[in-house]
Parts: sequence; structure tokens; C-alpha cells
Amino acid sequence: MTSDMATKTPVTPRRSVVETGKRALWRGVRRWESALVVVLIGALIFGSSERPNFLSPMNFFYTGLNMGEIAIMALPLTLIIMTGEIDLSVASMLGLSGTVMGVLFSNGWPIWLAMAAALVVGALGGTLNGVLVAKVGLPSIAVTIGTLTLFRGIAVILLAPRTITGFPLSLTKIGVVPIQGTQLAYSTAIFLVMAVVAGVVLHATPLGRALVAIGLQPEAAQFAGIRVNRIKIWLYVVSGVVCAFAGILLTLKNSSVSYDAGTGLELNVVAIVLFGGVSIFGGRGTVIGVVLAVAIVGALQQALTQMNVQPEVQNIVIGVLLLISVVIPNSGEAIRRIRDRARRHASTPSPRNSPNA
Amino acid sequence: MSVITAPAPAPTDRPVSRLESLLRARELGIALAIIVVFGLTTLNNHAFAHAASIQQLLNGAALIALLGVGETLVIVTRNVDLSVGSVVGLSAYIIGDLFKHNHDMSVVLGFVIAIAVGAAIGAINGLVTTVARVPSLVVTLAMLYIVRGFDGVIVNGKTIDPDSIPTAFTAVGYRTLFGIPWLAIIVAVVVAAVGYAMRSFRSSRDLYAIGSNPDAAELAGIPAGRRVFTAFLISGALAGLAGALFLALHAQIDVSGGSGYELTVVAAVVVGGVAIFGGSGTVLGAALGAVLLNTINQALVASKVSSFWNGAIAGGLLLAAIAFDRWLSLRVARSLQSAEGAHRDL
Amino acid sequence: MTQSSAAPLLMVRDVSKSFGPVAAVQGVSLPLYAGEAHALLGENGAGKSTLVKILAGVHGADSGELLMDGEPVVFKGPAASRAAGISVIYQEPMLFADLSVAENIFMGRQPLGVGRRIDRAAMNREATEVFTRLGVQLDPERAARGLSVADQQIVEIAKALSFNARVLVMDEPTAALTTVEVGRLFEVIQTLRDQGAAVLFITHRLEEAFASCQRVTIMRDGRSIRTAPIEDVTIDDIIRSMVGRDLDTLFPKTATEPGEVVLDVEHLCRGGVFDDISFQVRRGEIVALAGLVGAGRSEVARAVFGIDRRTSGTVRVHGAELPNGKPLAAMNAGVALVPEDRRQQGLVMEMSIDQNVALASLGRLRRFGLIRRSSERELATTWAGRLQLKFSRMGNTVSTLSGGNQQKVVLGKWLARNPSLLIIDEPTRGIDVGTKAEVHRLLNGLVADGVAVLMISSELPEVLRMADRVLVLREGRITAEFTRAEADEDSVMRAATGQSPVVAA
Amino acid sequence: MHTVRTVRRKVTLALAVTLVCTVAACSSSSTTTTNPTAAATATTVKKGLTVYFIPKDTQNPYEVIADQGGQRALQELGGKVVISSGTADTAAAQIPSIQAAIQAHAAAIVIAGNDPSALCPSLNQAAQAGIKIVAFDSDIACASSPSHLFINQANTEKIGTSQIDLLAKEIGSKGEIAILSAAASATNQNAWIGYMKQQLKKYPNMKLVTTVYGNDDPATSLTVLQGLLSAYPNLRGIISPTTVGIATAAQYLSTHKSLLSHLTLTGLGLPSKMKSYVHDGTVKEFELWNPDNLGYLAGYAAAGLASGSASLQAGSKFDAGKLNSYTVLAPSGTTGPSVVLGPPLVFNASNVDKFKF
Repeated sequence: MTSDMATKTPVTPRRSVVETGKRALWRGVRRWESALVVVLIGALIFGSSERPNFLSPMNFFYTGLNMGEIAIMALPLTLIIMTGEIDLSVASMLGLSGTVMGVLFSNGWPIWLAMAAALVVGALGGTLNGVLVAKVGLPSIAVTIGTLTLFRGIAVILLAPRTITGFPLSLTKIGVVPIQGTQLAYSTAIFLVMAVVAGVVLHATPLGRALVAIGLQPEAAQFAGIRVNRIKIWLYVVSGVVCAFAGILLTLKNSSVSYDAGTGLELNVVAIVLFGGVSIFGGRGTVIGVVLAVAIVGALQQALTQMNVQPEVQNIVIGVLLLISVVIPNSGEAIRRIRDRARRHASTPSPRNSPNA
Repeated sequence: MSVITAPAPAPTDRPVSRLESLLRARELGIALAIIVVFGLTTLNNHAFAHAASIQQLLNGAALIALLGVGETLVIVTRNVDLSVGSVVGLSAYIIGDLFKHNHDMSVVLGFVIAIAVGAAIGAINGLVTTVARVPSLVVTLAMLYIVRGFDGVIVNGKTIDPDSIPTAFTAVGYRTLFGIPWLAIIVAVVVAAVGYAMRSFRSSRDLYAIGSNPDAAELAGIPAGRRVFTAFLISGALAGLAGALFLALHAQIDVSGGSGYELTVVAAVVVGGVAIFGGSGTVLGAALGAVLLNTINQALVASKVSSFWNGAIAGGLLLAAIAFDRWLSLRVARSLQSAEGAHRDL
Repeated sequence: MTQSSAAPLLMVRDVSKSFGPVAAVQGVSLPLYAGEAHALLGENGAGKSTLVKILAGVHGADSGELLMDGEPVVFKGPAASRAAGISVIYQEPMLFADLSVAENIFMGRQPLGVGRRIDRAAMNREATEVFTRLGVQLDPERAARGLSVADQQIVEIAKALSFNARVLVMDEPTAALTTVEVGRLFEVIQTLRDQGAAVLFITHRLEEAFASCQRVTIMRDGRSIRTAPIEDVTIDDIIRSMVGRDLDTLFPKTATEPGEVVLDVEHLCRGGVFDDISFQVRRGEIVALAGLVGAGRSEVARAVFGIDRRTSGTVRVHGAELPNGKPLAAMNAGVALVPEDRRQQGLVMEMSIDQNVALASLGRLRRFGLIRRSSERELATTWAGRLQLKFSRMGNTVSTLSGGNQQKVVLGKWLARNPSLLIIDEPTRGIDVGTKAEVHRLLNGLVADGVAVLMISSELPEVLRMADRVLVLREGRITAEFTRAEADEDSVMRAATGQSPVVAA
Repeated sequence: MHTVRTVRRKVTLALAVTLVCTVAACSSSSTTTTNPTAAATATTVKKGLTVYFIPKDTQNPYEVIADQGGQRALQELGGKVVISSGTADTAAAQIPSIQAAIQAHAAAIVIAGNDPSALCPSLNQAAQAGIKIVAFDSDIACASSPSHLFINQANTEKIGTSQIDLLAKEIGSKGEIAILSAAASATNQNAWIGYMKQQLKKYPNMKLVTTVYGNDDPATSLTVLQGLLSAYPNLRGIISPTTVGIATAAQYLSTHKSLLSHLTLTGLGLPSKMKSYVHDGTVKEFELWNPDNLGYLAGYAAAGLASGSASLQAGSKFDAGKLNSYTVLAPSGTTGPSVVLGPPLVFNASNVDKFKF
């Protein structure tokens, strides 16, 4: 009866009473991927102009290696953000899973069992997030800030002050050498496969359509028979498992783990997903966009490092890209609004002007 | 169609206002929690109740509490400011560097510059958010990177050493007035002032209106853009001030100063009962939230629990806090429904 | 009926406003005289709401002018319009859930005490005064969250009163109100007119225009078709000028022979909302749930469909019991629910037309787990055709459609599943006369084909003319049941408001 | 600060390393401690060498000083130093820098490994490209190749024991003491703490009550310090073997002088950060080696290896400019060939002002 007052969603331009301009935004979003392609090409040209063998396979291998875990964690987060929720606990889960795997391994568990256990922990953590968000109905940003602290805290209790090393070389090498006969890092390959899966699910299946509907209008989705809560819970479970998997990869890559592995990565992951054109309010975005974002950030970091540019500059670049990625699609509407206001202040009615300019 | 005139409904509000007063007493709840934690700790370690360690509690919480005030203003408008941590680092380093190079720069000027730096960044946050109407979470996340990166470029491995900071400045970090640390006094004054303003002035009520129902705010002719901008401006300025206090308290600053604060602050604010999606919450609550988190951290060490437990407990507490809020609002909703039924009774 | 003074208080002269290619309002003119209520009628998409937003200062007009007391005025924003003495009440109340009722009324102009600080005591006092003028009792310190829609309207009206507005614009204020509340609203309008205010009253219920207005303006396709004193027009010419053609009979309900029981609800109960609800719906009959808003009608529908969990009782469809709180199970049992709130519940406004139509049928459109876009498009086109949907491109978002066409998309979405039970909540709320008739004809067609229909409606005429049986809910209980023959406005209203010994069900 | 931080390596491994070099190190380095006269010219070293210095991260002040030492060394030798690393102390962030070194055809890499093993494969590649590898500050532990020289700042056992001795001297060898460490995952911290505990056996009346971790963040360090003080009112001494920790503690004590009556602070600190506290009597003595010399030595070693004037042969000597000559110690346990800069320096009011780091 008073649903409009009960439910609260973050304020967004398209919710404004002045409804025009939202389609401009929509088109902007869809055009975003093509913009990303241009940026990527630009980055590559830039890189190879600075460093002749920038496009060398080895370089590609290392880029993949550097981006691996972040890229993998970005995929489930993309789906979660599509539904209008968020998961800030990804990096903590990555650390926790590595910790669990390490602790069990050092206590003589077989490595495979230790890994399995790590994945289970991921599932449990994800379930906790999912239940608190979907069943109890708490704001996901607050919940996952809480579990961010909680998961990391548990890792500290389990492992600090120790650091576990000595994982079997046969496994640790997949973290550092390319797949036989290729220049593809294992993490890169895994990411690409998962990206394809995520892309198909999001863009071509009823589930994907459901995610979009949930992101745009949860209540309408529920009335269409979409099991909103169940889907959200499962998304968080998947996110937990995938992050746990990324934690295993990172542990193998470093062939050592300590409780603080991957601390602070959550914001990088979020940044990449948003830069990929996924709307923080849900319902809008593509997996390909996120993949492109990963590629761009990876390429730029590699290029800047090889040019021996201060690494801080990379942060600035990421930040600027992120800003651009939200400002551009909105600029049309902003300009229209400013013009409109200007016109009304100059109180002489002028001929029609398009709101979607 | 038939028009029947009936006596006006008289909503029975009793259960509501009772629960609402409970809601309003959120600050009270946190205060109690603090007292409980404090009491329990004191039981197994009497030293915890000494004046010194109480000063420590206040000092330790001061910075986060201060940042919490600004963050509250922003969150109440249904926005968020993730750049505060980076701002602390940058403003602290900038004035530290100034002190280093002209040692006799006045302390007041130092504070002014720090606040100005923060305000400038806050202004950028506010402008981009309001003019381009883009989600503040993204904008301030971007600013978190940009400011931290800029900080790194100018710091470039240098550090500010204690002896390059005038003692008159660091004094703010440890001097006390009637046993209360200046740091705590400054923050308390800010909390009191902003808290009072948030309750008593139209412009600050607008903030709640904007966060509560943006469309209605627009129709009510509230200058949402200007208000939100101001909220970011203040948040930035307070973060700048926090940077100055950071330097005064620690007498040293490097590139990592204040990194990671953003999430701690949001956590404290949420524990303090500020609704993450805007519309309700008080700066006092946010400040108390910060004190509670800090009290727990120190209580753990003081009661000889391994400090390894800090994280897990803080996280659990945050989850508990928001779950409690949810439970409370459900209770309100339910009691309203029954009130509703009664009201239809006529 | 007050006589209209020579010069209009507010004159809208030749105002136009367009959004991109869409000309929402073209050269509209209408006069608002002091002490007069002026009905603004027209189908959805006729441009009424745009005109309202221009008066409210939300939109600036592209051309044309507004004259107050003969003086041209330009509103730079809502504040300016309000300062000029215009206050607007929107269809959905626009309140600040977290703030107190009093603060909602005085937001932005709270009474100030010393040092420009808000004087809460004074604010609450003034709020109470306004409420007394309205003859209602609301605690001014209570938060707006949880107010009933009606009480929210009351607060909005109180806001308008507190402005001592000279021009009061009401955009479908009655859409969500019960007869009682509508009655009270009309009294308020009367009071305001007596105080010399001009009222612009927008509604889809023509009877209301005749009940409370002295002058009427009819809009169509963004133009003002005619303005006339109310006594010079009849319902028929109003409708004619609204839709631009003659309408065959408005509510063509053909009698049908009910078949076997489709929906069987027993002792359905949801704590604090409704209690011990039992009824049946058969093939080929329309059963209406009547009652005041808040009596629990929509809640019963939600519980039957499984959106809300029931605390006790059973729901059977074709004899098979539905699991609790599982809409999908209900859908698979052949139940469809066209919800009360189209924009929030019925449609995903930012999704394309075809995707909305297909949203409930995706299971059937799969091949190897993937959606077949072609068959999705096909499905949508089929139903768009059957329902005579007016749209430019299937790919457009439904938010670009008029209210009536949006309702058709919702219907298409559910009929595409060819349900055996259609629950339809407020089938024609806020949609124009033309589409209204189409919807009613559609419902007839369905029951003729043996579908069972459970209809919820606040519009008594609709209930009386469409329903084979009428169940009346009051305070979450069924207080009366009428056959088509027994049911008339008076008996239903009495049962709904509990002003008579309940007719045994 | 972070020398003293985050070497991801098994404690036992660290012990193994250092136990062995101890004996030799003391003999070899006793003669060659700071002797700031006569910058020797290295005739046998090639001109125009490019040496990549890859610190844990670019902002780490301690390593900035070390890198400057390296730069000075290469200046003397007519070569140049390129400093390259990431913003975070992770192996992942260092790998691109190694890549850059290979592509720039550097003569040698001097690296402070954020991870003992994760860097091996990429360093291996560098070695195959004919680049000489020198590790300093924190060693890398690669199973087989690449062979490299480790420049040990001082031997681990001495750092541990000497701090206990310092404190014992100041508090009359009795009373409760506590340790304020960096991150709980900092392996070299934990290695030193291990030796401190051993050494404490010599002082039956001194009791280590607890170890707290300030994560090298002033705020955290302050919080745990304050907790420490209220938890253990009878605390007599605090050892903080990390530059941030000791500076934070010193700042707090210097502003709460009353505590000094019964509380003594020592540890590892930078003279530049500590001198004000030494002069105002907050801290009597603390330790550190000369990071500038560490980098300088590493620079000479790298250049020597690259020109063949130095070798990994146990017992072989090489010229180290103003530091005279150093003898390479035999490989042992998991550590390859190494040299030890010398015993830690003890700073006090008499000499603290002499040092520029």
C-alpha cells in the first residue's frame, strides 16, 4: 500500500521526476563497449610506441598473470552488480580461502582436500552474504563491508602471524608458467572460459534476463515469478566460491600465503567492473565490457611500468578512467539540464530543444 | 458514484511513537554498549578505567569520529564519500611538507591549509556528482585512486619526520584541558555544532529530505544540487581537518597515511545508526559508533585477548548493528499496520 | 456554484512543451477562475500531467505564457510556482518517509525562531491547526513512513492548505482514495473555493467532474479540445471529445454460465492483514473483491498468488493445493496476477516492450537453455496485435508507452501464458476511457473462453457492471457477498463501510 | 620501515640462512664496518652498466635510502640505476619491473623480494637473458636457478639478540617487557622475535608478556600501544623492531613523559625519525644498519658480477668502494652465496645526528 515509502533505492538520474534524458543515458551505456574498444586499441598503440616489443607474447603472459585474480573476481561481481547489489567482501574471501588452504595443508591435509575445503569456505561465506542480503533484507553494501572485516578477521585468527609456504611445485608452477606451448597464463585461460560462461548466462539465458529485471525493478521481477531472493543468494554463493578459487590461484602463484593476501583488492575489482560499463544501480552492463576493462587496465599498467613511470600514476589513470566512464554517458543529460535551466533563467521562451541532446 | 461523508479517521499512534522514541534512542543504545564494553574490560583489568586510558579511548576514536560527521552528512543525502581516507593522507602530507620547509609557519595556517585542501577535493566530488548527476560511489571511488596517486607522486618516498613539525602543532595531539585531550575537544565541538545544525536549520533538514525522497525534494523546490554539493564540501573539509589532526597526533606521515579509513568510517557511521540509503541518522550516532569500535579494539588488547580478534569482532558487530536496525524497523512497520487496522476501524 | 468573476485568476495561454520529437502539449489554453473548480479531462497521454508540471514549475514551457491576475509569470522552478500561490497535489503522494508529518507539511519553510533556527513547537502547532481545518486527526510528530495512501493524500492537502494557495492543482487525487475519502476531499475543495481559491481537478472518473466542478476542459493529443461550463456538457460529449469518436456501450458484460471451480480459497489468513477468507471462483465467471482501500483486497490477491506468505489456510487451483509463498508454482498451476501498481509491479519500465511481454514465458522460449530472440519477438508481436497495442518500436522501453498501452503489455505478458485463473487488481486504474472499454471487452472474451477471473476494483461502477459475484472485504474480513442481481452501489458501500447489518454471505 | 616488514618466507628457513652466515659474517664484516673514507675506484668494473633496483615498493622510505646508496655506487662506477616497482608490497607488482629490466637489457637486477619464490620464474628469465641477480633487504629462495648473491643487512640472530641485550642493559635485566611489531605476517620480524625469545632465556627476571602488531601504520600502532599500556601497567620495557612502530611509540611516550619513569623503549629505527626522541630523552638507544651502505654494497656487487670482477665463488672477494672489500660466504641451506653488511649500528645521543637516513 505504501511500497513507495517502504522501499529505498539509491537516487539515480533515471528515477528523477523529469524523466527525459534517461534514454540518452541508456544509449550511452550501450555505446560504452565500442568506446572501450577504442580505448584498448589506443592503449596498445601507446604501449608499443613506447616499447617496441610491447605486444610480445611474454608481455601478454605477464599482463594476464598480473590481472588474473582481479579479473576472475570481477565476473561474479558483475552479475551481482547487475542485480543492483554489491559485494565488497571479495578480496577478504580471497585471503580467507588461501588461508584455509594453507593452514590445512600445513596440518598435513592432502593439497587437493585443502583446496576443496577452501572452496567450501567460499560457498559458506557467500551463503552468509546472500542470506543477510536476500532473506534478512539488509543493504548489501553494509553487509559486505561487515563480512569484508569478518572474513579477513577470521583469516588473521587462523593464520597470523604465520606464513605458509612449501606448496608442491607441480601445482605452484601453474601460477607462474604459461600453459604448455602457449603464452597463456593459467589464470588468464580460466578467466576467459569463465567470461564466456558469464557472458552467455547474462545475455542469452532466462536467468540472465531475470538478473536484468531484478536490477531494473526487483518488485516487478518478483511479480513475474522470478525468484529474486533465491537468485541473489545463489549469486553470492557463486561469488564466494569463485573468489575462493581466485584465492587458491593467488596462493599457488605466490607459492605462499599469509592472512593479508589480496588486502584492499576489493576496490580495484569494483573499479574494473564499473569501468566496464556496468551500472552501479543494476540492470545495465555487459560481460564483454568488463573483459575489455580488464584488458585496458592490464595493458596500461604494463606499459606504464615498462616506461618506468611512477606506479602512483597508474592509480591516477585508473581513477580518471573510472570518472570518465560515468561522466560521459551522463554528460548528454547534464548538458540538456544546464541548457534548460539557462533558458528558463533567461525568461524568454526559446524554440523547442531536444531533451536528449 | 455515491459520496458518503464519514467522521474523520483518528490514527492510533501510540505503539508507533513508543517504537519511534526507541529508534530515536539509538544513540543511547550505542552509549550503553560502550559503557558495557568499558565496564566488562575494567572488571578484569582495573587499569582500563584510569584517566590515561580513557583519554586514549577518546584520542583513538577522534579521527574516525570526525570523518564520521562528514560522512553522515553525505550518506544522509543518499550518497557516499569513499575519498576521505586519501584526503586525510594528502592534506596531512601537504602541511607536513610545508612545516618541513618553513618551520616557523603558524600552526593555525597549517590547519587552514589542510582544511582548504580537503574542501577543494570535496568540491570536486560534489561538483561531479551533482552537475553530471553520476553515482557518488563511483565518483568518490575514482577520487580515492586519484588523490592517493597524486599523494604518492608528491610524497615520492619522502617522509615527514617528527623534528620537522613544530611542537606547538603536535601539542594539539596530546595536550589536555581538564584532563580531556584537545583532540577530543576539537572533535566534540565539531560533532556538537554540526549535530545542532542538522536538527535546527532548514538547509540541513533539506539534506534529510533529499535522502528520504529525492523526487519529492525536487518538487518541494529544494535546491538538491547545492545541498548535496555542500555536504560533500563539508565532508572534504572535515577530512582535511582530520588530516591535520592525524599529523599532530602521530608526528609522522608517509604515503600510506589514512589509507583504508574510508571503509572504517562507513562502518562506524552505519553502526552509529545512519541509514546507508539516506534519510535518517545523526552525527552524534556516527561519532558514538566510532568510539564504540575503537573502545572494542583497545578493550581486546587491554583484556589480553590477542589483537588478532579485532577484525572478526568488528565485522560481527557491524553485521549485528545493521541486523538490529532492520529488526527494529520491521517492528515499527508491523505496529503501524495494526495501527492502520485500528484507524480503519471507524 | 459560484459565478465566475471577469478576469481569470490564472490564465494558461497557448502553452506548448515538447520533449525531443514528442509534442506533449501544443497550444493549450485554459482559464482558472477564483472560487471555481475546473475539471481537466482527457485520455492518458493527452498531456494533462505535462501541463500540471508546467504549472508546478517542474517544466518550463517552450512557448506560450501563464498569466496570474493578468500579469505574465515565468516559473524558474517549483519554488517559484509555489511562491506565486500555486500548489500541486500529485497522483502519488510525494512525502519524506523519514521525516515527521509536520515537517513534511512545512519542508523548506519551517517556522523559524531566534537565530533562524526551526521552531518545532510552532511547526507542530500550525500542522495541528491545518488538520483541524481539514477535520482530521494526525499526530504531527509521527513519521510519515507507514501512513496509508489516504492519509498521505491528507498530508499533501494539508501542505497545500498551509500555503493558503490561491490555485490548487490536483492530478488524479482520487485515484487511490475510497468513496469516503473522496467525499472528504470534495468538502475540502468546497472550503477552498469558498475562500476564493481556484481549483484545477484532474480525474478519470467523469462522475467526479460533475459532482464537484463548475467548468471543464477536455484535452486530446496535447491540445485543449474545448472548455465549457459543466452544465453545458453531457458525459457522452465529454467522452466523444476525449476519444475523438463515439463509444459503443461502456461496460458490455455478457452473461456466462459458470463452470467448475478453478480457485478454491479456504480460511486464508495473514496475521494483522486479513483473516479467515474463504471463497471460490469458477470457470467463466468474474468475481469482484470490493471494499475500501486498505481493507486487504490486494493483500488477499498477493497471498493467493504467493507474493506474500499466508499464515494459515489453503489455496487450491483445480483441486491441487498451492505451496505457500511460491509465485512460480502458482503460475505453473495456471494462475496469473495483473498487479495493482503497473509501474512498480506490473512492468520493468526500462525493459523493451517485447522483453516485458516475454518475461513470464521465458521458460517456453528456451532452446538448449538459451532464449530464442526470434520466438520472443514473435510472441510479443502476436499479443501486441491481439490487444491492439499502440507502439512505435518493439525495442522501445515500455516507459515510452501511455498508461493504457502499458496495461495492455501487462495483460499480454500474462495472457501469453494462457492462464486458467486471471487475478486482475484495479484493471483500469488511471487508464483512459477508450482503453477501459477495450479491457472490459477483453475480460468478457476471457470468461467466455472459460477463464476464471478474480477482479479487484475501487471503481464501484466497474465492479457492479463487470462482476458475476461481488465479495466485500472490510478490515481484512469478507463481510458480504452479493450476486450480480443483489449488488448495487448502496448495499456494497454499506457493507464496505460497515454501516449496516452485514448481509449474510 | 618495511625492511623490517613482509618478507614472505618460512621462519625456520630464515633461521637456517642466518645461523650459518653468522660465524663467517662477523669475521668478514668486523673489519669492514663503516669507514667513510677513500672512495676506491673499481678499475675492473665496466663503465655504462645499467642496474635495475627493484624495491618492495617505490614509497618505502627505508628502501628509497638504500636505492640512493645504489645510485651513488653506480655513479662512482660510471653506470646508471633504474628504480622500478609497484605501489603494493606484492610479487605481482614486481614482476612487470623484472620484465622491464629484461626488455631494457639491464646488466643486473638488485631486488628486495616481496615473495621468496613467486619471483623465481621471471628472475630465471632475466638470468637467461644474461642479467645478474642480486637480492638485498629480503632474500629470494628459488629451488635451483637462478643463482644469485644475497646482500644480508646484518645477520638475523644478532638483530634479535642485540635488542634484548640493549633493553636488558637499560632496565637492569628484570621486569615485564612487550614487543610492538609490524604486520603479523612479516617473516623477518617474526624471525627476529624468535631470536629475542631465545636470548631472553639468559635473563630469567625478564618476562615477555605479549607481542602486538601495529601493521606499520601509525594509527594502528598507537591503538595497540595504548591497549598494551593499560593491559600491563607494570610494563618495564618495549621493543619495537620496526621503524614506524618505534617512532609511534616514541612520539606517544615523549608526550606522556610520566610513563618514562618506569618504561623503556628500544628497537629498530631510522635516526632521522628518532633523533628528536633521543635528544628529549624518550629513547636512550636503538639500532639499525646503514641502509644507504646496504644499497651501495648491493650496487657494487651487482656491477662486479656484471663485469666479472666479482663471482659467486665462496671466499672470493670483490671491491665495494668506500666499504673496502667484501668476501662472499659459502651457500648454505636454502640460501645461496651471500655477504653480510655488518653488525647493526647502535644509535644514541652521541651519534644519532651524524646519520642522514
